[in-house]
Amino acid sequence: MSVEDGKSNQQEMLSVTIAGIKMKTPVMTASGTFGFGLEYKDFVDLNKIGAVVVKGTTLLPRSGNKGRRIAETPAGMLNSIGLENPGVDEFLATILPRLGEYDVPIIVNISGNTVEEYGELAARLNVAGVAGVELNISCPNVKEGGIAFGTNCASASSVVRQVKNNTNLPVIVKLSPNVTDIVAMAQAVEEAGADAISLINTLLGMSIDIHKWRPVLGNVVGGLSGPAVKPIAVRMVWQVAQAVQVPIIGMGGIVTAEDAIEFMLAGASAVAVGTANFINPCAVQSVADGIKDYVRQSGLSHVKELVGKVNI
Amino acid sequence: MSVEDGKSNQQEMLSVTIAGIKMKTPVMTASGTFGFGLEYKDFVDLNKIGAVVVKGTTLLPRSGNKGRRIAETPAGMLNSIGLENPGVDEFLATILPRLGEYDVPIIVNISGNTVEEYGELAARLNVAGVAGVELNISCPNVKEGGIAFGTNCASASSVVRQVKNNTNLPVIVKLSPNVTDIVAMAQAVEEAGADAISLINTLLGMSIDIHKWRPVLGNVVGGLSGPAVKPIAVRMVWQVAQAVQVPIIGMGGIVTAEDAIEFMLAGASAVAVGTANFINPCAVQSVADGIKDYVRQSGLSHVKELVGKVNI
Amino acid sequence: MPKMVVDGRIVSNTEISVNVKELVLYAPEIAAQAVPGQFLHVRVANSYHPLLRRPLSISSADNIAGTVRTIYRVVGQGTACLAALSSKDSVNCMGPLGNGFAIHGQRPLLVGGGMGLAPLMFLAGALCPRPIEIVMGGRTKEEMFWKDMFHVMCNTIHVTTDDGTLGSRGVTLDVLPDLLKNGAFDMIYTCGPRVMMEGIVKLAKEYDIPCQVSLEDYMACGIGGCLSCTCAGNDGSRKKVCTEGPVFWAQEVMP
Amino acid sequence: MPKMVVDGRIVSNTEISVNVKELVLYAPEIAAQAVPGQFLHVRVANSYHPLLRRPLSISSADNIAGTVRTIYRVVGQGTACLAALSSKDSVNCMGPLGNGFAIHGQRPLLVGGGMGLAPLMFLAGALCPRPIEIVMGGRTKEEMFWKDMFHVMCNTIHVTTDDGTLGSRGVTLDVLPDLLKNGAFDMIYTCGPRVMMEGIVKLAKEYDIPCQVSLEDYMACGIGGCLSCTCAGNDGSRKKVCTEGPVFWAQEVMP
Ligand SMILES: Cc1cc2nc3c(=O)[nH]c(=O)nc-3n(C[C@H](O)[C@H](O)[C@H](O)COP(=O)(O)OP(=O)(O)OC[C@H]3O[C@@H](n4cnc5c(N)ncnc54)[C@H](O)[C@@H]3O)c2cc1C
Ligand SMILES: Cc1cc2nc3c(=O)[nH]c(=O)nc-3n(C[C@H](O)[C@H](O)[C@H](O)COP(=O)(O)OP(=O)(O)OC[C@H]3O[C@@H](n4cnc5c(N)ncnc54)[C@H](O)[C@@H]3O)c2cc1C
Ligand SMILES: Cc1cc2nc3c(=O)[nH]c(=O)nc-3n(C[C@H](O)[C@H](O)[C@H](O)COP(=O)(O)O)c2cc1C
Ligand SMILES: Cc1cc2nc3c(=O)[nH]c(=O)nc-3n(C[C@H](O)[C@H](O)[C@H](O)COP(=O)(O)O)c2cc1C
Ligand code: FES
Ligand code: FES
Repeated sequence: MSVEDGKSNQQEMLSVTIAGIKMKTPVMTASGTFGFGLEYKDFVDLNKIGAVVVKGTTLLPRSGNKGRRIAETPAGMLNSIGLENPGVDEFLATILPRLGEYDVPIIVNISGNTVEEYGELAARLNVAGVAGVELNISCPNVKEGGIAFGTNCASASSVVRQVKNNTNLPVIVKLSPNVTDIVAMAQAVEEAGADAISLINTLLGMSIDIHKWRPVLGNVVGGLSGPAVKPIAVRMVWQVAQAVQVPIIGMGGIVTAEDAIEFMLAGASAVAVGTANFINPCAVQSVADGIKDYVRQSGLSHVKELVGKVNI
Repeated sequence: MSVEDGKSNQQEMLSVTIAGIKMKTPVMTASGTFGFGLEYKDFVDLNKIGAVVVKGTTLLPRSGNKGRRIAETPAGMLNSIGLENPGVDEFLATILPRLGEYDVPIIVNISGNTVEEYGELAARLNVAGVAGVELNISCPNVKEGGIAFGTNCASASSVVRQVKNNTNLPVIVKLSPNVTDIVAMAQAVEEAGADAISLINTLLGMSIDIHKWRPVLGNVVGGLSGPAVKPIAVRMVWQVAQAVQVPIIGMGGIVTAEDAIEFMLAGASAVAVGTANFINPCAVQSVADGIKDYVRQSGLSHVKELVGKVNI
Repeated sequence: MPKMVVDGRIVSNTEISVNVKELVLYAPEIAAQAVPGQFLHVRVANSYHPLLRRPLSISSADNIAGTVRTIYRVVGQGTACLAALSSKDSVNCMGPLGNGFAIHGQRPLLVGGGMGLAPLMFLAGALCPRPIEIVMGGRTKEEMFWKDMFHVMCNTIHVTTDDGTLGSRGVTLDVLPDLLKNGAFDMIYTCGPRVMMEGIVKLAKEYDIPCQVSLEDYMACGIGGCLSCTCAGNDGSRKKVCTEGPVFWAQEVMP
Repeated sequence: MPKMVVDGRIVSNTEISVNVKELVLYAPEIAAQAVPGQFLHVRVANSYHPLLRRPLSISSADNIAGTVRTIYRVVGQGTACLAALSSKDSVNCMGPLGNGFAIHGQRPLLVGGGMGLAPLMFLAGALCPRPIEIVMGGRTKEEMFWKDMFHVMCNTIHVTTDDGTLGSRGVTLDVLPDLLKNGAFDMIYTCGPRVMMEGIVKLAKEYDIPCQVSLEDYMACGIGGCLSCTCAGNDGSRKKVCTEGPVFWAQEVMP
């Protein structure tokens, strides 16, 4: 076997196809933690990673939340960015073309205030260069009186159906962990046509400055992410994996390859690295490298042999 | 002012009454993390702490879960003790009398498989020496087909009503954080007669051993506690404090006085120290001491001036 | 005997074999109280990660110098943190915890596997000047640094290694039948892997020799408050390894 | 100019005033690239708690020695971790990050408050041999260790302290009107508390002198990926302090 063959075998070892999206590694970036990808190009070879999931995109530009937007917590962080983004048209006009220079699937994370907005976003993004859309259904839903789409099976389903009717692209649905029954949510979106499920978004949290007697975040509450949430995320991936057929993209506190492998054993077909990008800007790449070493050292021939293999 | 007066003022500074239970400090112990109190007597003067909440007690003795019961996670831990306890009769016969030697309120945390069991437990515990009961409604409910009492407003209410009908003691209801809408749960149990609400119990989590491809815990899943969960707990306390009149006992990741103060500013009238007892066996005492220093340094005259004072 | 929590100054923390270190702590209050079989519960870092303490057997206590010693293998994050500390640091310790060995018997046989030899060292010191016979097992020669440490305290040392690089090839259990047949032991003390101890207990029963075992379990509190460490007792009750053990009579907890 | 992430060996980490330390790192790749106004994003501990990096201005870079220097105040957990490191340790750094100062103008006026003087130091070095005038403010004499550090690089140093223990009593803003009236400055550079900078920008506008401000904000990624640090630009757009700043022209971001 030539060196070339060895290399290509090693690369094959990690390649996966999630909801029809071919990826060189099962390691993606988590939305909102990797900008539009370009911001990380000095640290990561974008041509070598699984997929870039870009920052949450909305129909109109948004300036996000006021005041302090992040807070550090034990082994985690809170964020309340508030979906700051340039809007989908600007994304299509100026950002997507620049991403076209890279050989990496681009998945666009979208957020709407209404079911129709999700549909409209999906329709506009149904273009070459976009590999798929990821529905962020954990943002406040104006029409439904402030109840998030992500915490109600029926409204989650209707968003998914609307999006499926408006796009030919694979549709990934990202679920909120702030629910009593994650399995019911997953089953509902699968039933509605989701091609894959991302788990988990952030957990709602709050920090208070005890000197100022004020919330640390300008927005009062924020989303908890990072290593602190990993056990909750792994549990949800495992529960959902028992109940759905579509692939799961696992995330929540992945910093190392070991973390990623834990998610895959629990049932994730791919993983995403979020907060860890802030700690180690090369994290997406080093997690993938570590998975490759593990697969090889375990005598497996392909990373997919790990998926769901936790032995209960 | 004599030294004696100074001392007693300082003690008064911290005294609180929660649901009619007079406590010398607002710092209690969280159930399951402080045994029956006696285990900690070499480290903590039991006569000086707010209250001892004893290990979850059931009608019949329970031997708990098999296999490994704890796992360490980033800034937290998972436990799946499985309510090992000697049963309520043994508690009343041999443990309660020994606790009678101490001048500290004893609160008994109880768990039942059915609504009737909760009632029966409350009735048997309606004796001198027990200052109150805390209902742990996050354990599996056999009658309702495996859905926990703690995740359904209606069944939570019926447990509370049953218990209230069976005891004259103050009834504290401990809520599970594994729900979509903690406020609805809190309102339901308040409506049903809860005298106070404890927030939060553990979050459901899972760890996987990537070498053995097996769950780390014998019970597969377990409850996440410790500093990692603090932002979630503070958020829930804050949300519930806006919505109920009864006092809240805040817990979840409290290690230092600063942590406890954060909970009080969020709306907790008292706090409980759990996992921190494992890190620092004197934690209950040192948290109370630190609160006292803070109250004094802030020029306040009483700890209750902190409660709910976060300025939004 | 009250339990304590103290900041112990590190006297030394030296590597004595591959991935094995010896930690000597100045903690006179603990040193004065400790008996063989007891353990320390060590806060390896002033951090939330690792969060929990680590239980480590006391391998000796010097009441005059005010020091306690533990010998530990670096296996994961916690022991790695401990290994990184040096003599200017101090480390927060709870101790002495648990029940020690009952120092009965005039002809004791000690059987230890791997790091299970750590508590037996303190025991051997306490059993002196009784004639002590010890069987020690490990995977390979490098793990048998113990031999030199027990040398002065023991009359006879039998070594087994899995790969035969020191002593006889095999496991401790292999040499035991002969010893028991010929010896006149009136007490067996054992600490090591579960399977090893089960085998020894079976033999002890066969030869009708009382036997004490030292168990290990995952521990949070170390003082009976959390019930993470309980094991099934033969009387149907649950036994807390941290307070009712780690040393038990074999018949209390072993099949 | 590519950004990098390197393990910088600590050359020294010495206390230069109460709770203020000077860290010199051997990081030749960063030293070669850095320009005044840029910052490092430092992983203060190889731990999850603190989890995030800490942004610290580059106070000077020595391309020949291959070192970069930062001067930091110990204010919380992260800077305390950094303060605990010593010359045998290394520390993981991203850098050089952000946009630096535009080195225009022949008669620069620098105005710095507190730790805001850190990036101005690197700037002063780069502005040499132009005649530099600087106004530095702090709470008290102990905070004005800066004076000696800027001495060789500046023609004129004005010091203000809140308590009057060094220089004139008051704040930097108090001495500015006179300076601007009499001087012929063609550029103002400022870094410090928000209110101070707002006052300076107002005066600069009044006297029609171009002004550059260096902002601070809470940062997660430091490279434009998380949007935690954005501020409102005057053109209605959001500006990322980490990549579009920390140095801005006053009219871009100030009222
Ligand atoms: C009573 C008692 C005495 C002990 N005495 C010694 C001794 O003298 N020398 C020695 O080298 N080891 C001893 N051990 C084992 C030692 O506690 C573990 O090796 C150590 O906790 C591993 O920590 P870690 O973070 O390096 O490993 P990790 O595997 O990263 O630890 C993860 C978690 O599991 C726990 N854990 C891992 N292994 C064990 C184990 N074998 N027993 C209990 N908990 C474990 C840790 O405490 C921690 O909570 C003893 C254990 C007990 C219960
Ligand atoms: C571009 C830039 C350059 C800086 N240069 C310097 C410098 O040269 N010298 C110096 O002493 N300080 C400087 N600071 C401030 C420095 O980053 C903070 O003092 C430091 O992060 C505090 O960390 P901590 O953990 O000790 O404090 P904590 O208050 O415990 O920090 C908690 C969190 O808040 C963040 N934080 C706290 N204060 C600040 C702040 N003022 N600005 C941004 N984030 C903050 C921390 O990074 C951390 O995420 C700079 C900040 C920025 C944005
Ligand atoms: C700063 C920040 C911004 C985020 N923005 C988004 C977003 O726009 N859309 C989304 O679906 N998730 C967003 N997330 C959630 C992450 O994609 C991810 O689901 C979560 O952080 C858990 O993974 P982690 O622990 O690895 O960060 C954001 C997270 C962070 C920390
Ligand atoms: C080992 C362990 C055992 C517990 N047992 C109980 C229990 O029996 N009943 C109960 O209501 N809560 C139990 N809890 C939950 C705690 O009382 C507390 O609500 C939770 O741990 C959050 O607080 P902490 O982060 O301070 O530990 C247990 C927690 C731990 C860690
Ligand atoms: S370790 Fe807590 S009871 Fe034994
Ligand atoms: S710190 Fe992440 S965008 Fe500026």
